[in-house]
Amino acid sequence: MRELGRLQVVWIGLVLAGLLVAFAVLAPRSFPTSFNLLNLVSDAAILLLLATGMTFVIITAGIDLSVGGVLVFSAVVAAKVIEGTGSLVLGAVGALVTGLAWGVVNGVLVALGRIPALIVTLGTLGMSLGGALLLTGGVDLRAPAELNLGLGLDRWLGVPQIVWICAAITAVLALALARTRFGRHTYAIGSNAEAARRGGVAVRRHLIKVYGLAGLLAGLAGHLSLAKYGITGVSAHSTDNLQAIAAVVIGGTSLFGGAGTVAGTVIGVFIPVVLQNGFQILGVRPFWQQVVVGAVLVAAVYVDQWRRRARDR
Amino acid sequence: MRELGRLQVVWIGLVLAGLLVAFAVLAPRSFPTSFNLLNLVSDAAILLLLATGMTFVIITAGIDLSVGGVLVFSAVVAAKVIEGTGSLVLGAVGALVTGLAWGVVNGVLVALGRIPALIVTLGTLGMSLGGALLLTGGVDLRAPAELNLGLGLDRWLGVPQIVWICAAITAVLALALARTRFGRHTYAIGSNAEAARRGGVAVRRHLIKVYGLAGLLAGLAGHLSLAKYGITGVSAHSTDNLQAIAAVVIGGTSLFGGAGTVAGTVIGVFIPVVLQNGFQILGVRPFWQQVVVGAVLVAAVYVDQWRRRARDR
Amino acid sequence: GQGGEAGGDGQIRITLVQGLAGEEFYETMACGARAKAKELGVTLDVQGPQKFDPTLQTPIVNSVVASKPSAMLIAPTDVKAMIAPLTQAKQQDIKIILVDTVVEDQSIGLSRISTDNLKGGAAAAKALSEQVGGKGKVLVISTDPGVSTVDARIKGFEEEVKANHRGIAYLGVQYSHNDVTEASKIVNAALAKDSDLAGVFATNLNSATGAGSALQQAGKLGQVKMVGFDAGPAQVKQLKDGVVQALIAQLPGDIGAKGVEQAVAAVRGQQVTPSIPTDATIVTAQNVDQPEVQKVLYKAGC
Amino acid sequence: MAVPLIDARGIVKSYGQVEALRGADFSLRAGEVVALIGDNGAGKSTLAKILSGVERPDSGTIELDGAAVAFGAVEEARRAGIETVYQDLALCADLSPAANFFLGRERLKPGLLGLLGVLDNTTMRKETRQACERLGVRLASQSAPVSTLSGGQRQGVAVARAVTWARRVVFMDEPTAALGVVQTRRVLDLIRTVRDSGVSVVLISHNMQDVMAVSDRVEVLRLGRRVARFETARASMEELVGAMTGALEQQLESEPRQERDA
Amino acid sequence: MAVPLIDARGIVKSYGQVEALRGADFSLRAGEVVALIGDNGAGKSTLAKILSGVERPDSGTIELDGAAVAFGAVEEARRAGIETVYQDLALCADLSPAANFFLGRERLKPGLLGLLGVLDNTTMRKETRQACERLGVRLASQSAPVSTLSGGQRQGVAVARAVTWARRVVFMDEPTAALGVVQTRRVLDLIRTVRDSGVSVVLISHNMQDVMAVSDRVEVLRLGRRVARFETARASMEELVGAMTGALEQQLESEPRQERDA
Ligand SMILES: Nc1ncnc2c1ncn2[C@@H]1O[C@H](COP(=O)(O)OP(=O)(O)OP(=O)(O)O)[C@@H](O)[C@H]1O
Ligand SMILES: Nc1ncnc2c1ncn2[C@@H]1O[C@H](COP(=O)(O)OP(=O)(O)OP(=O)(O)O)[C@@H](O)[C@H]1O
Ligand SMILES: [Mg+2]
Ligand SMILES: [Mg+2]
Repeated sequence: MRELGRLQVVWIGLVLAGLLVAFAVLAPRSFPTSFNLLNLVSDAAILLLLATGMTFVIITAGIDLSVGGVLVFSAVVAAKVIEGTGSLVLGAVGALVTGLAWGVVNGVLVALGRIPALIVTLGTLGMSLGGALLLTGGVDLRAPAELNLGLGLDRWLGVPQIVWICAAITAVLALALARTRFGRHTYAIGSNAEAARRGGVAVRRHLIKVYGLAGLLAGLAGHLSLAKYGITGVSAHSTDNLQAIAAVVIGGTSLFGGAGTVAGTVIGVFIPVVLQNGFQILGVRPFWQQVVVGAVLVAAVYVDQWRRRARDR
Repeated sequence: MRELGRLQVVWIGLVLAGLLVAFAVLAPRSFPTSFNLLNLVSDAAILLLLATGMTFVIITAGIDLSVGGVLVFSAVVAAKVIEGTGSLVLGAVGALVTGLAWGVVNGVLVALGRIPALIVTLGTLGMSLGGALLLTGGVDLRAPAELNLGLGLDRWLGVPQIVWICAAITAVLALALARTRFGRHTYAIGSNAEAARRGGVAVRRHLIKVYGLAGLLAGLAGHLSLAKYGITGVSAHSTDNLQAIAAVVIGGTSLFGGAGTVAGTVIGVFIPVVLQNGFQILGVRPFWQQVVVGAVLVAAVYVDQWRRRARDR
Repeated sequence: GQGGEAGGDGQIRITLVQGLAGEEFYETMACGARAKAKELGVTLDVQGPQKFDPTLQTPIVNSVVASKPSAMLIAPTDVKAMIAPLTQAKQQDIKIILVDTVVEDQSIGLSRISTDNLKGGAAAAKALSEQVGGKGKVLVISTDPGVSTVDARIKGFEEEVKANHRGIAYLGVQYSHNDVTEASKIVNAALAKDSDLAGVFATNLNSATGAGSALQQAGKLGQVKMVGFDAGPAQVKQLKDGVVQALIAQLPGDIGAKGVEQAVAAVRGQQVTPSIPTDATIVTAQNVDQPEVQKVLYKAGC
Repeated sequence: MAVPLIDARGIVKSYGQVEALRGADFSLRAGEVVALIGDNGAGKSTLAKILSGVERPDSGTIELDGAAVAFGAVEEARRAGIETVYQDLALCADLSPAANFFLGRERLKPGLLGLLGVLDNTTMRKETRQACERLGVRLASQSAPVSTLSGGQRQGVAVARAVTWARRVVFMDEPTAALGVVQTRRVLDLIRTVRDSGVSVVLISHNMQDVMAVSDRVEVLRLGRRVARFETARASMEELVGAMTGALEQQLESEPRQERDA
Repeated sequence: MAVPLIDARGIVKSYGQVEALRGADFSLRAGEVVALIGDNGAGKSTLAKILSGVERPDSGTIELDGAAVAFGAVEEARRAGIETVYQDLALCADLSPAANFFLGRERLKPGLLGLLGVLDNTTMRKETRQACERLGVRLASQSAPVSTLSGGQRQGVAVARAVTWARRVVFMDEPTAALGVVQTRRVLDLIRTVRDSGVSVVLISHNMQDVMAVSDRVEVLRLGRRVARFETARASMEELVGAMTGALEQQLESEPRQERDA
């Protein structure tokens, strides 16, 4: 599968390259500018974290609908901690721990409770969003200026720090999935959980780790989102889960588990983002954008799929 | 599986019964009134149509994210047709045909294009919603009074006609799934598409029919929603897909296909609705409601799952 | 489509970034802006996010800035979060006009044409109080918590009720997640709980629609008074059908037109007006046909 | 007898870089039992799948009754009366044995209900039980899904299904691999009965005793090519094994060509 | 020799209404090859799964080296040195043969990378290829997923895996069902080699020749109960078949009890 995975990433990557070239030709003075591309990457960076976590979860044949809620909850915790203690570091730690905790709750309910992941994470989505609203009283909290103007704006070699952080983490996790025992067990569980169990893989413990990882990444995403946008965004993340899942699937990961790559997910994150950015620059009207993005999305995956007709699910 | 399915429906049904009893005890004068229960059923009726179509789709191991968009698009077509022709019947026909057409597009792309159902229906969701916005210019169309005050309000034996329609269709489809060749092939494809193909089931044609059915039901839902609410609701149905999927999964249908019942889905539709209604009547505050509904949902499915530990995914 | 690359040759290009694409308020604003742009012979593009949210609006602002229009009309979705992307826009020499909402940084926005949702909420409270005769239980149905414009309406409503309408028992807010079915369920449960419910303030169209449907089913239409927000064709129909008894109208078309005027003036180096406040009007079945009220109703489909 | 029932020539099938078949030939006459043997990975299952219309060959010709066919879909092969017991069985694990047995050929209730597509489960269950019992396979419950059956029970269902529906040819890809002693004997008997009723049987098996016991002819596949053909009566077990492993390759390589061209 | 390596008594296991095991006994001494035979659905696979810790019995006792154990998890059985070739193979179809071979026991790179959990794929592939070749199973590609292997190749991987890792006992549930003639011979040889190295083997098979050829003892399961035990040297094939089918049931029913109690 990993061989196939690699091949597939090449194909869907070509689709993305094609889109980039097309927009560069259509809008040579606006689209392929470093200003625009950098903004594009920086807007996609946080979603990338969520989608990377989601890749692991989906490869185990699971799903995590709670990421948006966990993100918001973690951002709220970070904002509260910073407000309370004045320490940015403690705020970040708070967000990470919170995210991890939610992830572990998901993992425990899925692995030990044997409840379908969709239900578990739908439940924790409601709980985390509701919890965030309870903590804030329904009003967005704001990040302190040090965070918003510091981590949120700082650049390194001209690229925002947030992008560096997300890129580094994604790269590490891509390697972890492809080359380590942790990744191997992730594939094994998604491919055949019973065979993995019989082979001595600690399936339950591993699932808890995978959902914990997804939660941890959502927590980090919450902190970074707080830094970048300066607010907790309690109403803004209800479609994050679908966006992340779509990115993972566009990237060639099967919803039935056992196959997929982080590299594919990266491309899957950028295809919709590039489409939207390109169409906005071309001045396509919003309603048409929805239609065209939908159509191009299907076409892009079709081009990819078309190369590997032979394979059935 | 059908044996197991039946057993499972009993269990999750008991959970629902337990909830009903609990709320009746806690709020004896408000909850178990015919006024409240009838309203509850009437609000859930349209979602029931979507969830029933979704049950078929998910049993084939597919998914349909486009239902909300198709619903809105069909409602818009119905409103336009009625406005143009003055005929309510033509409006209904327009909605049904539109829904069917979207469903068939989904089916063709999934079955012949071999594109993952999630991507296909995410694409058609965007296309149908964007299309509806284009048709209306982003401004909700209103249903003519004959429709809104006729089909939308009429009752038969004290129960709204819309409820009768939805209940009848659900019952027919429940039987079709359990007892006919169409249903048998639906299970077979979800259980092992390759085995079904080798067994001579026309897998592609059947998939097109199943997605077509889901689209048709969404089209009908659009017409009924137009009648009931008097408005096309272009911005109001973005979470319909997740609600329908959740209902199906709560009802015991596996996202991996091959197993499930419509009866389970009916219960799955009502559990969240009853929870929300009950907690609101008990005066639980809105943010707490989200938290508690999430928690009780997980618990309800856990109770159900707990009975059949033995079975793995 | 070609407009995206046509800048710089004297042609003025303006982009309107809505707070929420596909909402009647902002679509009416776009209509007003388009009409004025046509009149002044400038190009107008319209963009907008799927949700009223800065994290979704920021990428759009970035794309718009990349396409380098002469001026940008924007309804910022957050007073703070939108400062950073708008500062970037300002650095690219794009003239910025704030419409509907504002940001905290006073240096952003050559002109600010704002609606006061707080006042709108207070007006809703006055109207509802009048409808229910100053006493009884009232409920608010909103979309989602955290949407700042809507939150401001609720805040204005609450403050007005608490300050000036002692006879009214305020039952609090329920959230419909912008879903008509949810709104209908909420009112059903509210009626089951408090059969003597007197009034409802629905902060947006979908909430009013769902609530109206529930009241209709319960046969309580007209008995339970409802006040809605915004005055698009759908809302006016609801008013005329007796689903709602009053509407709070803002002036989105006007705001759009004025925004374009100011933007063109700014690009041409002419005098701009730094601040233009607009007001909220209460529309009822009695006054809806009067010409001055007709003027404030939103126009769809331009 | 002149025209073979199935005549496949030069079948090539690759999966990515793996060449499963490199120009394999195969022929089958009406009413005969042909054993198709070969080492693991020789391409037997792939050939069987191609001849049952499940896979499409990359190149090569297939003639049925002397007329060229291009099996596109399983449906065509089925219509031609060809049934197959696949090595991986190809059962729907979530469905009952009866549902699998009648998959694609469901019995409907008589009258109006039948027109509506309503299934006649009672009849289907009865017939399935009878067909399985003929093989000596007992099913504890008729409605439990196939996933709960033992390996042999599953194979019994698959064999019974293919044999019941075949009108011209049955391909059996290791049909007795999971079967008990008695059941295996019954399947061998059944193969003879089927042959006597005029249906040809292609038996793929690693069990040389079984092959010697029931087949009229043997075709040997090695590395994706037919390397030998035998009349069973005139072949010894050593010869068969030698052909499969390549020990006898040299002498036999040319023989099939001659025979075929003759 | 006094204390059996494994001694299971009165094992009961039901799946819903199906009683797969109704008080089955089984014992195994160190360094012996025991064949476990029985009709389809007799409960052989269920018993093997229970003794490898995959399933939990409803009742009954299992003693390992004379000490009662309650195999909760596969992990425990594995730690006790027990490995199993499952009838349904239990391979991860999406993973390569090497990944399956080393599943749960991955080789890590030396040094820091190893501490980080980085896999040593080169070594794992090499060792897997060697182990499979010892059985005569050739894999066309080392990195293609198991789902692309032929039936026999898959079984080869499963057998090679179990044999490589076992330290005390290997359960082999129909290990040669899909194997070719040569590969089957090699597996039988391997069973002897393994036994000679002191590891006990439990062979579940429907092939009586194989059973007679390699086993020291035979235990017969029928309808979920042990109905007979034989020393292979002193038993005839007819006796075995008779015991399995129940033809010899009467005389033998009491014998195992006596033997066990003795
Ligand atoms: N998971 C399960 N659920 C329900 N019934 C089961 C399950 N597993 C096995 N059974 C039943 O238990 C009985 C014994 O099955 P088992 O697989 O142990 O037989 P076996 O002796 O290995 O047969 P075979 O030779 O065919 O492999 C069978 O009747 C089977 O249907
Ligand atoms: N879907 C597939 N993808 C890739 N390779 C395949 C696929 N199917 C078969 N192969 C390869 O083709 C070759 C022949 O396989 P096939 O299953 O036809 O062998 P076989 O003769 O049936 O062997 P066995 O006796 O082990 O069942 C094998 O090397 C196998 O790995
Ligand atoms: Mg084979
Ligand atoms: Mg078995």
